[in-house]
Amino acid sequence: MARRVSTRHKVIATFAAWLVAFVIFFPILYMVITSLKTEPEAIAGINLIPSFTLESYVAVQQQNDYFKPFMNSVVIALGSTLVALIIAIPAAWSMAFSPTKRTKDILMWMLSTKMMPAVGVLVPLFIIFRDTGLLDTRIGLTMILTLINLPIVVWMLYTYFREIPGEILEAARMDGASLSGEIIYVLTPMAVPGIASTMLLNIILAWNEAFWTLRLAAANAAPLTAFIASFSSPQGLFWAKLSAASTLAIAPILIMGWFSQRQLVRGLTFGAVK
Amino acid sequence: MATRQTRTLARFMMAPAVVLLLIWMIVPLSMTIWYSFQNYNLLNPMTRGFAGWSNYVYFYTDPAFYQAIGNTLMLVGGVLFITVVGGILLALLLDQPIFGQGIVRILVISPFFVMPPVAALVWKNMIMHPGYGVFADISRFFGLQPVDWFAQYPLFSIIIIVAWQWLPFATLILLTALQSLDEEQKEAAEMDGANFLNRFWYLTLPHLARAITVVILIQTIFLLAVYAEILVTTNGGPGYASTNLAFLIYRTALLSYDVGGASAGGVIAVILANIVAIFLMRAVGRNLDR
Amino acid sequence: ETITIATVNNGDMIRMQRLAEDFTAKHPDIQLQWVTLEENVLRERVTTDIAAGGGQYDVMTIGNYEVPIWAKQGWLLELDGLGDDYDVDDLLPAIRGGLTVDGKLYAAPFYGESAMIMYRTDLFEAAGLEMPASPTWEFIGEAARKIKADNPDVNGICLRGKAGWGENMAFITALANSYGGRWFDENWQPQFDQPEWKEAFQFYIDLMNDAGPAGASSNGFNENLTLFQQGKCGMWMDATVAASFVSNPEDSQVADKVDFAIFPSKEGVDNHGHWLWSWNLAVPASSGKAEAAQTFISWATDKAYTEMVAEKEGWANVPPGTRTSLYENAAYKEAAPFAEPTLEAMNAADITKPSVKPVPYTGGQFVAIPEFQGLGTTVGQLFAAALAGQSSVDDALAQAQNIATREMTRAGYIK
Amino acid sequence: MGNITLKNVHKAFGATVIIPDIDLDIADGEFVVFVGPSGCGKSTLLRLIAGLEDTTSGTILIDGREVTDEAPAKRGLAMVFQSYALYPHMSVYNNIAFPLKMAKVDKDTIDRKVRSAATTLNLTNYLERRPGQLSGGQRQRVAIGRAIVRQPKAFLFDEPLSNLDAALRGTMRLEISELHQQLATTMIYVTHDQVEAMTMADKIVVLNAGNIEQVGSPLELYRSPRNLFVAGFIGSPRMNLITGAEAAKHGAQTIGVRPEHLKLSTASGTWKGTVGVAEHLGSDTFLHIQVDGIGQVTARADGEFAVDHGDQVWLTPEPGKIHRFNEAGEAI
Amino acid sequence: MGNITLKNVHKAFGATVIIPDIDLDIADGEFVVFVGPSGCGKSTLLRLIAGLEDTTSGTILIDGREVTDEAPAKRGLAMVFQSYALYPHMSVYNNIAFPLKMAKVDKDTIDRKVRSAATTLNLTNYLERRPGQLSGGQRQRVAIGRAIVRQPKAFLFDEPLSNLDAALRGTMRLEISELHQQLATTMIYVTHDQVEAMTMADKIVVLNAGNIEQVGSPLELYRSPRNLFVAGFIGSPRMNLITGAEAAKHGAQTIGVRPEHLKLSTASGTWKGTVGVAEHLGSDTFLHIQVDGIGQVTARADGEFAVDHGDQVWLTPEPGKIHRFNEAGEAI
Ligand SMILES: Nc1ncnc2c1ncn2[C@@H]1O[C@H](COP(=O)(O)OP(=O)(O)OP(=O)(O)O)[C@@H](O)[C@H]1O
Ligand SMILES: Nc1ncnc2c1ncn2[C@@H]1O[C@H](COP(=O)(O)OP(=O)(O)OP(=O)(O)O)[C@@H](O)[C@H]1O
Ligand SMILES: [Mg+2]
Ligand SMILES: [Mg+2]
Repeated sequence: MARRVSTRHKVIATFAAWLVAFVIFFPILYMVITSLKTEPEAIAGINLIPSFTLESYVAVQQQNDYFKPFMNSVVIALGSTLVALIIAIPAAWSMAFSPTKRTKDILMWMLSTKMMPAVGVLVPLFIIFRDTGLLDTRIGLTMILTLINLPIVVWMLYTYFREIPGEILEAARMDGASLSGEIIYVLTPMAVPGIASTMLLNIILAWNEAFWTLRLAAANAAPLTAFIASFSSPQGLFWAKLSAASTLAIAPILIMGWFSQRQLVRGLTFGAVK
Repeated sequence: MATRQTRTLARFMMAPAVVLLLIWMIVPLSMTIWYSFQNYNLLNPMTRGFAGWSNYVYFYTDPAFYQAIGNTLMLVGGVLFITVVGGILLALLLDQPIFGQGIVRILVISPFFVMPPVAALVWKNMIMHPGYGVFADISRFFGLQPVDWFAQYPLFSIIIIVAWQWLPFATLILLTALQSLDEEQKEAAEMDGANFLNRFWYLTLPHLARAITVVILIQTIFLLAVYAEILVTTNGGPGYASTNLAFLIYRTALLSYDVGGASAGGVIAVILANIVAIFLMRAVGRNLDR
Repeated sequence: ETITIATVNNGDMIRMQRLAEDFTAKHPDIQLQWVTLEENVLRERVTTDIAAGGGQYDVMTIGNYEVPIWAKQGWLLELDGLGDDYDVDDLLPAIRGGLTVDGKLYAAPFYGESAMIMYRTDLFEAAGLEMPASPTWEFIGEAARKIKADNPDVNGICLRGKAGWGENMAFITALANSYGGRWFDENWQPQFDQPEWKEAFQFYIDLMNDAGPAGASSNGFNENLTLFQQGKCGMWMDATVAASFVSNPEDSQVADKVDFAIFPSKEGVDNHGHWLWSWNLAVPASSGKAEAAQTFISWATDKAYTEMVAEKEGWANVPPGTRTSLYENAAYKEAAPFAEPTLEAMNAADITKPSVKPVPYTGGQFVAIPEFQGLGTTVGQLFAAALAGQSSVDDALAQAQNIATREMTRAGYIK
Repeated sequence: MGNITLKNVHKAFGATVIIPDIDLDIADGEFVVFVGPSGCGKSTLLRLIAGLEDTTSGTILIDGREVTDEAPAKRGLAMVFQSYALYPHMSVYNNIAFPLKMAKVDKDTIDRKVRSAATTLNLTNYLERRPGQLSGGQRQRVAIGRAIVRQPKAFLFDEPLSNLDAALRGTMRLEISELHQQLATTMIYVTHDQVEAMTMADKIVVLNAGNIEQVGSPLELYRSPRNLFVAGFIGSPRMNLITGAEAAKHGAQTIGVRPEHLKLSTASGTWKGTVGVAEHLGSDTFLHIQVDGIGQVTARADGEFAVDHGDQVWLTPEPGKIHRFNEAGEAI
Repeated sequence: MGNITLKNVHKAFGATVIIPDIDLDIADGEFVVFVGPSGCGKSTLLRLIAGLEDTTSGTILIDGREVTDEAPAKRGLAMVFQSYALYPHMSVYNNIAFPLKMAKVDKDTIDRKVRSAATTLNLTNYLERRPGQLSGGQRQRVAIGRAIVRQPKAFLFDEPLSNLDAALRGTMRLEISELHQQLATTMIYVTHDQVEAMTMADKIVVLNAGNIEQVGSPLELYRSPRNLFVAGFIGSPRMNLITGAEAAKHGAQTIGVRPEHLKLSTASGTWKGTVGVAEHLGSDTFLHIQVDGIGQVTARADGEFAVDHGDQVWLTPEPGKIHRFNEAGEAI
């Protein structure tokens, strides 16, 4: 509808939207601002203009090296997402293009495995990890996160794949493509927006996973969730340092989210909701 | 599409995911069930032994048990309510032509990227803190007594925090759904004399049904497991006021190191989660087909 | 060889981390890997690891609560390789006693603390009050209310309210001890239904309501510290380590207006709470690098470390409460006005006899049984709810009694 | 009443002018069809009338009342969309009742009107179904039902049959024509289907790049196209347009002869040619003939006309059926 | 070579039998069109031949070799889908090259073949584009290009033109016919468009509910439909089917006369009737006439035949063009 949109309407909508956006974003903004304050400033009441000191960041880095957990987070989040995709793409293919009466049930069952309370199985898992030497390894965490996110990945991909006309795959089949050819050359590239969006969502979820990452890794594989846990309540004034550490912990994923926001949304529009 | 050959292949391709998830489900679950019938306290390895149903009785008779279930439902329901209603309103707002749409959208979805402990820490210390929080500053500005959120309204405060984290997700899904509403349908309704409210009620809302279903489904899965926010802010208290099932199990497992009791709790939670799941699928799953 | 050290994220530990270059310089063959965590997370992870034999850490920072329990389970290695220079006898007897099981030392104290009163001399003076040598709770109550009445934006008293066995329960247990209360009788029967508890807890709630800060139920050590440093508290009763923070002019606005006094007691009861805590370094049995670990522990808890800190950061910043020699050091006494009362408090604490009545357990502000973490925290929640006004004193105590009976029965203490 | 007048209507999207300047008068009860190539602005024009787009300048009158700035709902028109735009979650009944509900008509009246519309459209048995459970033709009828219950001053149809298959299109075409006769309401109908335009219209408006090329009854346009564009556009198969020497003979830049106006003979005639492709439809045969000195010409023969690829044939244009055009492409 | 034989082919989805039992023989180089009402199993039959579905029983032979259980890729057939099924993420070049790549043909050969196919199909200028940047007709051509590079034994087309508009459909129809002449490869073509079936086919297979009703050349089917179904299905507008007394006069249960075989006169004739709707197409006029004692009859008149609603006309069936059917609906 390319109807005349009165400028007044647009201005009001703009104002409202910006106001709401500001309110929603405020905690993050305030966190960043606080991270640039000195400690006494940080608790001195609302003040949106910090003194722009980086002393908290310096202090945080001194106390706890940022780059190692950061790399761990990157490796674990990316790794688990990729592995999950590799396992999930064929599964979603078969659910979408060769469905049976059971398909829906299997899907729902997969999703329901996510409802299992993690703490309930912590000790058994810890013991398994201990005995297999996976404790505090990137591989171990990657495995766990893969399993945790697999249901969501399968489900999302399934909804995307269902939007792809089966005729195209049949065309590939007629053209002599083997099954793997069909998936690699045709299905996957066609579903790129959906796969990208699934990937992004899962990187976010994996990045932010704070139960297993915190409990199955001590030092070598500890990601940023552990980093933040070392700042959550030390002695003395710590608002600014806490903010700095928090900012560091979420900045990479936040920035990635901002830049890939379009992909995330584009993927969501075809699939899950349509 | 469906020759015998491809069907067989299809089963084969699904196998890794299904088998992995089966293992992922069955191994820990069976271990959990096994432990739930054991006396097993990590800190007291001497007292191992068969426990019968005592772990279940113990967990079930926990004075916090019923309140935890109630709190779990409140938490899930409250967050769903806020995010769905808020998400719809936000989506409607963002669907309007506005200046700087891209930036607004980025700002609105940002909370989704924040890891739960950070979100909880920021809200607890910088926003809701009765002494130094922004809310307290605002109250004082108006000459009011600052509210001690986590003491006075613990569950509500947690709902707010969790809702803040999930609102972007709901908004995003609902916004994309909104944008997929057939333009011609809107015009038809306009021709039919429907005003904005009518169009929303009779056209937009039913169109969003599926998206709302997706939001409810996915969020429920995550919301049933909320615990980090509680751990960081209220630790389940005061009393049991903000203890949900996940946290109750957490408390049993990682504060008392009572593996048997926690396992029993885990089994109970699995059963309850499945009841919720079945209920959810029945009530809402139908919407997913179409 | 790389050893992994789990530490809590408090100031002294972070300082140790910073100074560890000294260690690596002396022991180039040993690399250090730090896992610094918030106290609760640390405890949870370290406990899981040691109980399940995860073997992820070589040095653990644990409290004197865990040491005897874990040592009994055989989870800790005896510290027999601390070196010849390590003057074990210099350790404060109270502290050392808490770390020794069957005559063997299982952990080396990094710093120790008891509890005491910190108060504002200026406010006391203005109110015409004087802190007695051995204050009673009655006096404290009056003083707090008076200060509050005189100074609208200052709280008469700041006390822990945040739920947790190491948070509000530490204080309340010490308070109850000083009222003649105890957690359990000789048969492990919980005692919350006894008048001592009722009296003590009622006193606490009333005092906090009348003269405590708003939102006290979320205040722990950190929050109170901040409040006090900002001049918002007339009195504060908490761990002795706080003394160095409140008297440090860099962080504290009231550094020159604080004085210290021994933890109060109830009139007629000779008990000052018996609060005794130490953070200690220990080597888990699952560590494969015990020798290197002990080398490190020896470095971190030795007198030489104290001197190094003193040299680099000043005497006021050395970890307190572990060695007699420190309190005999003139330079320290000079730099730390709180040295005297701290030592006094530490020596007064007897964790084998926390209450005037007999008890089947050891521990001052805690009960040294494995179940205490869970039980203490749950009871702490109930008490915090009462403080937040969500339940009454009687209800809170009744529920506490109920839950404690339940847990003790389950754990097999009550037959 | 449903008299619609457009005066100097101009429409631009940003800088792109879609409709330069149009005047049009539609009488009450008329069935007007807009035809034109894709993208020429048919839909836009219809939407301007509906009020779904604003005019950039110019005025629109309905029954003499200016409605240029009025909301669509206020104009008293009803529209049937190409995609039907049914409300997918409402039953057929509710779909048809919707405009009445919006107009706050009371329940009984709604019920009566919906049922009467359903009877008219043969939908009585489907009232409880959802649109998703209907066939294309039925959906189309529901869309029409939704339009007629309001008794609008005029109906606007935007390619309403283009999503249907050929057979159904034929049936629905007749149904709409009948409806028009029954209701005698003004109808404006956009299509690019020749047959629909020719058979349904009282008046055809031929649009080209936003301009009206010609307005007239179907046979008027068929018999005397005003210019080359209309000549080429109306009629199927297309009129043969011949330039060069042959046209000059008739004193024109271009001459046009429709395939059905070429007499075929295997013996003699005006133009001689060779048969290329012959399309046998049974009832007719379309011959694509390469005529010497003229080029490719299409001719229609009856179904039994027996020729084959490569045969020689003679063509003779029927006298009086030759259209002549000048350099500007206008009919002479 | 591209000789396809179906023997006793039977197909059921679960309990629903779609194709009861079919025998069919398609000779090498033939252009065979499957027609039939929607849902009669045309696509299913095509997909069975392609190998995209399994037969429930029966055998399929290609060039005498049994392929019943072979994978689609092995059968050496190429298929053009209704939706074109182009790979949206590949350029036109890569789309056409894809089957060769899958067959591991070397790069140079691929390039040569793709370019030659592109030349044949007039696609040379679009090789770098994505399908999304092409018009409907161009996409259709790419789909065909993808099919021809492999030099398959036979082409299978499933309603390849149904997504195009009328004009384009006409052009593409001719192009495919020409391609067939050029390549002389077997083609099986599914459509429900009369014109396509009639003009393109060497042989039409009329399907009804999974059964073959008749097989024959277009004009054979037009001239001598074997039964009522074929009679009604082939020819547009539909044949007038008349039962009752009039049919009995001809010694049949039903007689059929095509609209184009009815002579019209305003003066005299066999049957008298009243003109109902008259559809003026310009070139022709279709009259729907209410004939006394017979019912509604459609007749074709030329474009200039001037009658109006309600006029009296006489109809005379052309002799020898009357089809007669018995009770079972079979032609006598
Ligand atoms: N909202 C819009 N913004 C910009 N240009 C538009 C808009 N809507 C339509 N147009 C342009 O206006 C022209 C006319 O469009 P319109 O839809 O009226 O064509 P049409 O005659 O209906 O074509 P078709 O037969 O394909 O439906 C087209 O070139 C189109 O691209
Ligand atoms: N996978 C399937 N499972 C069950 N039934 C099916 C399946 N595919 C097709 N059918 C049914 O088989 C019948 C024939 O379908 P088919 O697609 O072959 O018809 P068609 O002749 O191609 O029709 P159209 O002209 O509409 O394309 C239909 O009734 C259809 O519902
Ligand atoms: Mg249009
Ligand atoms: Mg088909």
